[in-house]
Amino acid sequence: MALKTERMVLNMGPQHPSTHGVLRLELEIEGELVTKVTPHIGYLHRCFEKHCEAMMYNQVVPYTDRMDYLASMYNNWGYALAVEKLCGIQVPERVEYIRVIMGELQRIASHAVAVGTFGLDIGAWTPFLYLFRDRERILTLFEMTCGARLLYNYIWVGGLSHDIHPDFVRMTREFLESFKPTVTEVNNLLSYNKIFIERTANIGVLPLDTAINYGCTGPTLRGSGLAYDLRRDDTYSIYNKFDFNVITGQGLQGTLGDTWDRYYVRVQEMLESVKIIEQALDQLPAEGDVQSAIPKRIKPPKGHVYTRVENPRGELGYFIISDGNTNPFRVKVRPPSFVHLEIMDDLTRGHLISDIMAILGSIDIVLGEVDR
Amino acid sequence: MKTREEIFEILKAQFPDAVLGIDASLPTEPLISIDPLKIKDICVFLRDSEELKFDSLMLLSGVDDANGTKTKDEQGHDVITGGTLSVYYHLDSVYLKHRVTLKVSAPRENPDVESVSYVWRSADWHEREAFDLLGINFLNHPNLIRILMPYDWEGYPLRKDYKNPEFYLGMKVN
Amino acid sequence: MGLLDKEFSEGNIVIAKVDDLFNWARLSSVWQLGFGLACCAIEMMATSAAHYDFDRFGVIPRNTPRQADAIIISGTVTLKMATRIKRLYEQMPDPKYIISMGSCANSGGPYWEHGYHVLKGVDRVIPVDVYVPGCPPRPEALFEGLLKLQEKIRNESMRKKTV
Amino acid sequence: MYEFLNELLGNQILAMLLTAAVPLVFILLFTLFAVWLERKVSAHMQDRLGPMRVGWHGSLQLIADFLKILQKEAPVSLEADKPLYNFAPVLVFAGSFAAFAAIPFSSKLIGSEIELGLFYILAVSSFMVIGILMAGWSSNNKYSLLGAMRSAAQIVSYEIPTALVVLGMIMLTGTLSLTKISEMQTSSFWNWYILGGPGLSLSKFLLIPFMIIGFIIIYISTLAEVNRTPFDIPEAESELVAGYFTEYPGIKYAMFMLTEYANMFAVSAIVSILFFGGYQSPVGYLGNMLGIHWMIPFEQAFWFISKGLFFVFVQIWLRWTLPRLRVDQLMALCWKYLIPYAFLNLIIIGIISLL
Amino acid sequence: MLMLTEFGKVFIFILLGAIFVTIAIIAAKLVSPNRPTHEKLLTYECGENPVGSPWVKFNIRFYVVALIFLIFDVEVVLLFPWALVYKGFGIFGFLTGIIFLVILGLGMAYEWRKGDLEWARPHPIPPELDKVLSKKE
Repeated sequence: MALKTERMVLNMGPQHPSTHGVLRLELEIEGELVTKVTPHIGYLHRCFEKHCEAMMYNQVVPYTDRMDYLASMYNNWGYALAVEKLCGIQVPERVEYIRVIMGELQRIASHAVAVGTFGLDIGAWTPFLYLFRDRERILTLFEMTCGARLLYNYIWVGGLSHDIHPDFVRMTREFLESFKPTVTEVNNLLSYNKIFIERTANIGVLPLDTAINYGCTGPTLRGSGLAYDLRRDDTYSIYNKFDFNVITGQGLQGTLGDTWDRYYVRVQEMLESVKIIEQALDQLPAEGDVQSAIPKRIKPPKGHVYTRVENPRGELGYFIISDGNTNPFRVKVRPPSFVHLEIMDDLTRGHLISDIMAILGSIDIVLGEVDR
Repeated sequence: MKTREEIFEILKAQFPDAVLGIDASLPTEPLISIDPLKIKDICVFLRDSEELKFDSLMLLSGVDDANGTKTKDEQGHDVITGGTLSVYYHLDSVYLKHRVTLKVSAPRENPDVESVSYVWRSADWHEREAFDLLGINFLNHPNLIRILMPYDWEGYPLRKDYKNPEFYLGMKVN
Repeated sequence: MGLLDKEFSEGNIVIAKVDDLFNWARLSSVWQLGFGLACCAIEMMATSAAHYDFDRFGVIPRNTPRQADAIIISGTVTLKMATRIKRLYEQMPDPKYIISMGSCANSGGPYWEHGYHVLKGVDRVIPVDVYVPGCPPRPEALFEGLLKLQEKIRNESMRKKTV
Repeated sequence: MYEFLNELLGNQILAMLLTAAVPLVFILLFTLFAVWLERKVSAHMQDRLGPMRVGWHGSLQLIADFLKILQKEAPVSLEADKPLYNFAPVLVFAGSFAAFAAIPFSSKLIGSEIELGLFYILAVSSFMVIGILMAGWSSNNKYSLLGAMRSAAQIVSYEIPTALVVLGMIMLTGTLSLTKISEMQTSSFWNWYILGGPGLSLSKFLLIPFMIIGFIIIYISTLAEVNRTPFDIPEAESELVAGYFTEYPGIKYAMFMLTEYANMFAVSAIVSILFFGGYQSPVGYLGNMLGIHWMIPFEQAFWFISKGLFFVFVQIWLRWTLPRLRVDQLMALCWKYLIPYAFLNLIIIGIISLL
Repeated sequence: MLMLTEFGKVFIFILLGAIFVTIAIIAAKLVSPNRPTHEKLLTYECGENPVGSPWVKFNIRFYVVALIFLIFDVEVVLLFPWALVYKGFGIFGFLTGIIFLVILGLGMAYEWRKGDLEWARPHPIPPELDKVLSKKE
């Protein structure tokens, strides 16, 4: 009986309040139902790989910051691990612990933004500002150690740029204590809010086998029920010294792998990171020079290496080919957001326009990383 | 959990002509090089075989080997002719927790490589990016168009002998 | 041809008073276009969040260029994005201002040397009023940029410049 | 008010224009205050400070906003349908301002002593739907069209639960005129309809639960009629950029904002008249005690405005805490939950009122 | 002497509302600058050139909702006079109204059953692996 309506092509273009930056979604809609979504990217392509070929190994570190600007500590760490594996540098114990602390603090900050903007897309303004208030406290911690709020250039190849501030440990413990009630606050405001559940349960269901085939990793894959976490399965640095459990979606509010699961995995992961930081702070060795293992000139042998790190968004991989001189021959990055954006077309079949925003918010992409 | 050498043996047994050899001399990760036009069948085998089960493609990266002959054109930019463009495939098995790296090289003039986007869906955009930045042509890819650069951009920026255009749509580039 | 288009003689006292009133109104309610490009957008969000509050100066994000009077170009402007920014700037109603935030928008920033796809500075496409240095500039720097813009609006005048 | 001016000026049209000007001036002042209130309340709810710099605690912020909007250019896009595009704000504001004709601010100050006040208000509120559709369709923009269609469907379907609850109230009060309804709930809050209306009969106590249900239904449906969260789907910033006024710059956008806030007050005024005794003070008048009788209308106006403001505050409060519903959930809520409940409520009130 | 009826007053209210808005728009036009350029007059579509026109045939659902609204609004209009005076006729007056309501309730149940009250609900189709892989662009 329904009369065929004409297809309308709607551009959720580069300037849109909830496309998390400069992403253009070309929707083909019929009334309210979306039949086809084609993401257009490249509006923030800043030629990262061309820069790597023209610069020395340690000059590339500030550029890795600017790729995933919400988790730049992890970008540095991934790159530093790759070059250390290439040159065979062994980093002192204290540096490993500080890197874990910084990485997990960065995960909390990045998840805070992800959960906050997800609430914003659904229409709840206030949790976004509460989470940003706590993120500011993490930024003051980072600012105390390396002087920058957002792009740190802190984890160098073979060590760190600065040692941590004397009362960094005390202030971090204070922050961790004050952060736990915030997560319960977000739970009351958002997670168990009837309208929020109505808007996100059973929406954008990603079955497990499709997720693996699409190469999804991190909270997007764990939301579909597989406990695959690089910190546990492909352990790098000293993550085997801490015990934390890997959160997976259980389909509490709807089918397994829907938007609510991916959101809830991120909220719980913040608490896991708090646990890791507490253990790391207890076992932090007091002495040790953080810059002892930083080589004067990095000239790795000919060869190639691929290392992967558990970025807050998923698996961040660095593939470096070196031909023996001081400039890397080729650096290729595997950004998790680039891979997650591909599933937008298949994931949004048969949804409404308001669900597109919910799904896009739940796979949590950062355009600096997608376009490199 | 299989090491790369065992995987190479299995592949060698399965596809004697397609698998060209293993390059284990490098300090870090041994590399299995494969004939560019047979890559798809090997990948289907890698994904579907019970003992290997490589169900996710971590990374597909195009590399300009720049091993051709370098000549200088009039403005002093060197132009590389001949040589190869190669594509590296990093595969990972989520359940069996082992990884393998494949390498495919194609001539620089008409670099044709079989597309694997019908084996792993994530290869679709990686191949479009390799085409966009390096000009590697993937045969029967769903829609091989530029992804990062503007759709009407000429030249392949990541090639070693790439020269920036002077103007783009009236805007000075550098 | 509205009142704002006309030029008045220098000594016109009434217009001077109206000038100050209109300028005060324009500078104390700058509505920014809610639109961020790259890392500076996160700092812009932090500026309008709880700790540093942009709303104290009357700046609220509006989503359509039709209702915005200032664009804060926060991030790297690539060539593909430049034509869109020019379109957005054109579509804003007339008394409009541009704050170019971050060294990427000022002059191409860290990408000026090898960035084949990066536009070396947004002022090649649209006229910029205030440049805010920094990569990314701190929220306080963005506030200083806004104060500079307010100062600039305060000195605008409808009277003929006789300099 | 009208009689007083009529003797003063003699000419009826002029007197009526002046009496109509009083609610208009009130709406303008109220909108300036309400937008400031919204920005400050939302700020303090979100740990922020809100406008501080422009006057003492941002008091002059809205005057600055209005003056700036006055200076904004108003480009009309080429493909827009010009006559409709320019007429839409006029129709939308005229529709919402007409509702103020029948609302009694105090016993003396009322636009027109129209007999069928409530019926008239329900009729006039669909003026706005035409204006919104006109705005959405004529600005030739996909977002505004989607926003207009959604908001038309929403306002139209939420008028029915409002009408049903109003019907229930009329069965109790027996009159349509708002002044008579307010007069019935005199002397103390004990006689308000939320507590079962005047008198001390058994039906008063039986009515209380159904009055509360009626209040909840009408409050939800009037929220939806005014497009406020959690039903602000037409101008859902995250999806449809700015809903049906995407293409409206400057002063025309200000007219839409003026209409929205005027509607917010009109709706809270109706709810406070029906359930919370309009301009009746809960505790009796100072004027009676001190014997100054000319002061009573002003006291009544004070009570009326404070009740209206309280409900506007609750609307603002809801906006900044609740997420947004989706379109089909919104329609399902109306057709499958509110209307059946309003039906049952109506029948039960009818039975009780017969006792 | 023309007597200003109640509805005359209401008309003046509507007139005043309309006059106020037109005065405000004309005042803004007098003050505000007017510098139209071609790009400024294009429709806004997030910075892109819009593809196709928005004036397309719209979904049938809106007309169905308009019809159902019409039925219920007419019902409410008819019930208003009844609600005012039914007390005078005692129990029988009340019953007549209830019969009217019940018949309309049946009408609503019919629509509910037929599914006219359904809005465009999302029917999510989760991506199956084989369909996804064999997708031709």
